[in-house]
Amino acid sequence: MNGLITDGVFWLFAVGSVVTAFRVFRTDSMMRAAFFLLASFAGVGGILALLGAEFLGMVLILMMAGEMLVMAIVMVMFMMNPAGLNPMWMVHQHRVAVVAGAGSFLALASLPFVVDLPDRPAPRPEEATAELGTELLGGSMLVFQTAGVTLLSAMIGAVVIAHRNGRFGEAEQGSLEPALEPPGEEKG
Amino acid sequence: MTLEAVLVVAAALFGIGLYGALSQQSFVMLMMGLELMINGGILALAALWSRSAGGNPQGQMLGVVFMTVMAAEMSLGFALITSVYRVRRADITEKLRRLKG
Amino acid sequence: MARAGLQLGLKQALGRVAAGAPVPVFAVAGQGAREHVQDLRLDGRLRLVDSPGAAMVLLIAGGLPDGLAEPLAHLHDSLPHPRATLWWPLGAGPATWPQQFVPTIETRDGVSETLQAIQRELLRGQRPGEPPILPDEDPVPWKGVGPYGQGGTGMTGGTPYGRPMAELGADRDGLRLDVLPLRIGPFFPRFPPGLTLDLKLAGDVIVDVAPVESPFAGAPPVGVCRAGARIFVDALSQPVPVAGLELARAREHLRWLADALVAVELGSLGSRVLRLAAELRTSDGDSIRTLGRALRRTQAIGWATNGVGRIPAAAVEGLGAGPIARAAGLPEDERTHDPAYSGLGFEPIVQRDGDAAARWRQRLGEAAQSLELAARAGDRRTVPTGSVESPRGRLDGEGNATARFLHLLPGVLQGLEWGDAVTTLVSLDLDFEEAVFAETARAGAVAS
Amino acid sequence: MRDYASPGVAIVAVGAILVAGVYVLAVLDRLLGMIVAGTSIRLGALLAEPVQSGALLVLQERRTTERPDAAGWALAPALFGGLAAVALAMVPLDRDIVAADPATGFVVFSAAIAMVMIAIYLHGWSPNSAFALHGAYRYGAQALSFQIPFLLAMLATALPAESLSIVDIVDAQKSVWNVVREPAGLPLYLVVGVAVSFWGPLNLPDAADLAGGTVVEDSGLDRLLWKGARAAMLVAVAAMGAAVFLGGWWGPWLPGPAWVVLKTVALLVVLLASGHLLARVRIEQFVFVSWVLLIPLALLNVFVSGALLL
Repeated sequence: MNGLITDGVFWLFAVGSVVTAFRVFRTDSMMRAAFFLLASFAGVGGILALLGAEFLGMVLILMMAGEMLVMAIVMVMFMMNPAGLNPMWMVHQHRVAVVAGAGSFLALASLPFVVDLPDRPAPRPEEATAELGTELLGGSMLVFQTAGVTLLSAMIGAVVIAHRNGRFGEAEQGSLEPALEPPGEEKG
Repeated sequence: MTLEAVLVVAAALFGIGLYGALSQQSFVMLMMGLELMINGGILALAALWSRSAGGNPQGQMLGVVFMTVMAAEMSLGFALITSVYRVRRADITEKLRRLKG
Repeated sequence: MARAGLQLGLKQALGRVAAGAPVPVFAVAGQGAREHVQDLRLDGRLRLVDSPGAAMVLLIAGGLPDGLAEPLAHLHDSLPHPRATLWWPLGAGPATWPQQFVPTIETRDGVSETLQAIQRELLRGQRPGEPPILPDEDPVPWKGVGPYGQGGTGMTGGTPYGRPMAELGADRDGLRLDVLPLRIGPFFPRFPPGLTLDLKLAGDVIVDVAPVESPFAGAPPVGVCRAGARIFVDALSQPVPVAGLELARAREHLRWLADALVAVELGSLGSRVLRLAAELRTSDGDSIRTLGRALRRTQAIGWATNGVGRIPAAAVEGLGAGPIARAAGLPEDERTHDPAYSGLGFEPIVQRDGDAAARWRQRLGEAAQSLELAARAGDRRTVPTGSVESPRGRLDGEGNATARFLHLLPGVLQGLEWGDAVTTLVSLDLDFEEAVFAETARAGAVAS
Repeated sequence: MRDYASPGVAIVAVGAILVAGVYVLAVLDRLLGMIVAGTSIRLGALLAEPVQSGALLVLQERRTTERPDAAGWALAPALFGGLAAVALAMVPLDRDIVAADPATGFVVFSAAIAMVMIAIYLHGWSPNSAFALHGAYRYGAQALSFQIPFLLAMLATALPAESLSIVDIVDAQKSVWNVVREPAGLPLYLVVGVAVSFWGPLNLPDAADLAGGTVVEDSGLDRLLWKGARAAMLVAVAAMGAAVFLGGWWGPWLPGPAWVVLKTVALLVVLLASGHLLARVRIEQFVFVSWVLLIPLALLNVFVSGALLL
């Protein structure tokens, strides 16, 4: 009975997250696209929790909520048609993309049926969070610290890149090194 | 909720993400594709961790690393979008023929 | 069938419960109605709401010029069903308007009871909700091709749904982003009655602003002069008691304060101030000083207003802008020319900063000062000189401070965030009625 | 997996507690407003008013705007209310009385708080109205600023318990409450708590200068549900504050659940009073204070409480 409920919830999340992921590229407003993407992530977060990786799943949702908001703001700022008044269909190399997407799906989806994966379920899923904590600050301390430093440098880099004052003067001027030629007519 | 089922779902997410990343012209939509691919990766990782690798905590650790990559990709991506828009007023890939300056 | 019966029964039961709720009213203050509408805030039987979506009854008070007929019809149609309208003319003449706007009640007494009765009838189904006045159609006709009326093909083809895409405008961070054209007014609850602004917003920031001409200005009065402004208009042409004039000034300042407190989310404190204003006596100087301390503690004068909407003295010099000028350090005051004030030791209060906080402090200080003057004035009467210092500045036959100040408004508001712009506008205390009645007073025909 | 109530029981219990909490909050808020306004208080009217106004909103019809995103509009209050319920479900009434006690209760609560900004954004964006969208953007700026101090302030409470489970966090406060252990935590949490449910001085998305902000186009049931969800979120924030800072069920004489309720109401009074006694903050100031003052303060709070435990 319990397994049946778990299975039902899993398929709900699974179908939901795949359908919403597909809808991301099939909607007329970037805003809706962002909401669909978040729904897809929330579904995956749910599946992660079902698999026992509660911490990862919840952190995924926590992180993605902020990220989607930033994404929505960036889209309204820079992208045209945020309200979805016009149909949105902005693609290139569409056929290649479809083939690549379908191909990678088929290849990856066939893997578990072709490869004989070992069947070793996690013995104590209820301890998973504590184990992760011990791992983070124990054996994998260096990896964890590296991840932290990477994020910090990404943050600083992002601020520097997005800032109005580039390294060689104001960014609108096309902040080139003084010795280089100014940008040609390819601009904007 | 067998291992195979979860891996198929992960593959579907990855495939959709790859399609989006290759086909979309708009920077942000392109990034959404990338996010979906990483998302599929995390799901596959968690499935293998839980069902096939005996719950080795290093599996979850790898998931944390994936999320770090995701966050770094997002922050730098948005910063680049802002910067490119500031200089070139470009919001789709076709408007960027050179990456310099 | 049974389900429909159950639904009806449930609806009736809910209706009986809901009938006792405070009536949500969206009030429109026309000419001569500002104080009357404001006083409704003190009535526990009803609740003034900020958005027509939250209202059940549209209350139209005072005289309304013809220019407001169409916006009013739009407003009426945006109330949810079931809805009703109540016009409370306050002595204004009959309107040639749709039948929803025929006068329904004449006197102050009974407004709340009538509103409650309307609500009860609407909820019990004894009174049909009013149908829309305007046809239910889009303001811009559906046009274009495709299911969404897009102008052409692709993302940016043509004008989708008959609406132009937003245009690019400069941004304070050096990015060129979309700007949003927007018209706000004439019934926006934070604005003084009659103010409409045409805005261009980049995000939260005002890029461009132009006041639309007030429907009140320029036209002959359609209602009677409101009680608070009456004595100042009278003082233009006849001697009036100084004590009465100063008491009225303090009252006007406190009424302004009550509105300003609502704008910074301190509605309950606003009600307290409003009650003080309604029952103000010359001996209430201490209450006003206590109030000043309370406002500094609540940070209403503080983080909400400090440095917001700074107007330098040079910009308003010679405009007779009253508290706005004095808050910037100009000791301009018509009362210094009035011989009636010469023996009272009157000295204009001034502030230095010229920002919204200074204007709040200025008005509070003036309210306390006015009470002192009123207490000392005895039975002195003013000497009509053709111009009067009203609570908003110099009032003469040509117009009032608001009329002279209006052309400065775009310069003051540009570059502000919307929240700060509202704080600034509130702190200016604009009034479009005073000038109309001052002009008619000069012509010697104030409606009485 | 740790303790979970069976789904049916949990849903009914959390739902009932939420509705009761929202009612108590409405009465308290009105009471405080009347005290500040100096009006005479009639108890009967005070107790009946929330129910009457709620019934009125149920009977009013929904309204629509030109080309709204109907699905998003209807979904937003449900999402917000659901998040409030998830957040509240993490709060234990006693060691054994809790709807759900996952090992990651702290992270679940934080994720619910983070998703609130999506609910508000959806609510502001979907009606296709300028003021509503402005409100949504303001909350975006507000939410991105308070997320980090919020997480840090709560994180410090997980340190003494050496666990992310809320039950463990409360359990670890048997001898000393966290409010004593880390005095900076509760004020930080309360500031951010007001911001999360955008109440009073931090009511920027639904502000009076936007004539109601994201809620401006709502009428009838939409408005009732939105206001209810917002109040529910404040209740959840207060209840969680009572659990992680004020020692939850620990206390002399009274049974545990009574203490939880008492402490929650006490925090609610503080949160609600701020709405009647403090002026609206400007968004610029709030963002500045969050990044420049609250984050360093919250970091310091974590460091100090960590150092004390070593």
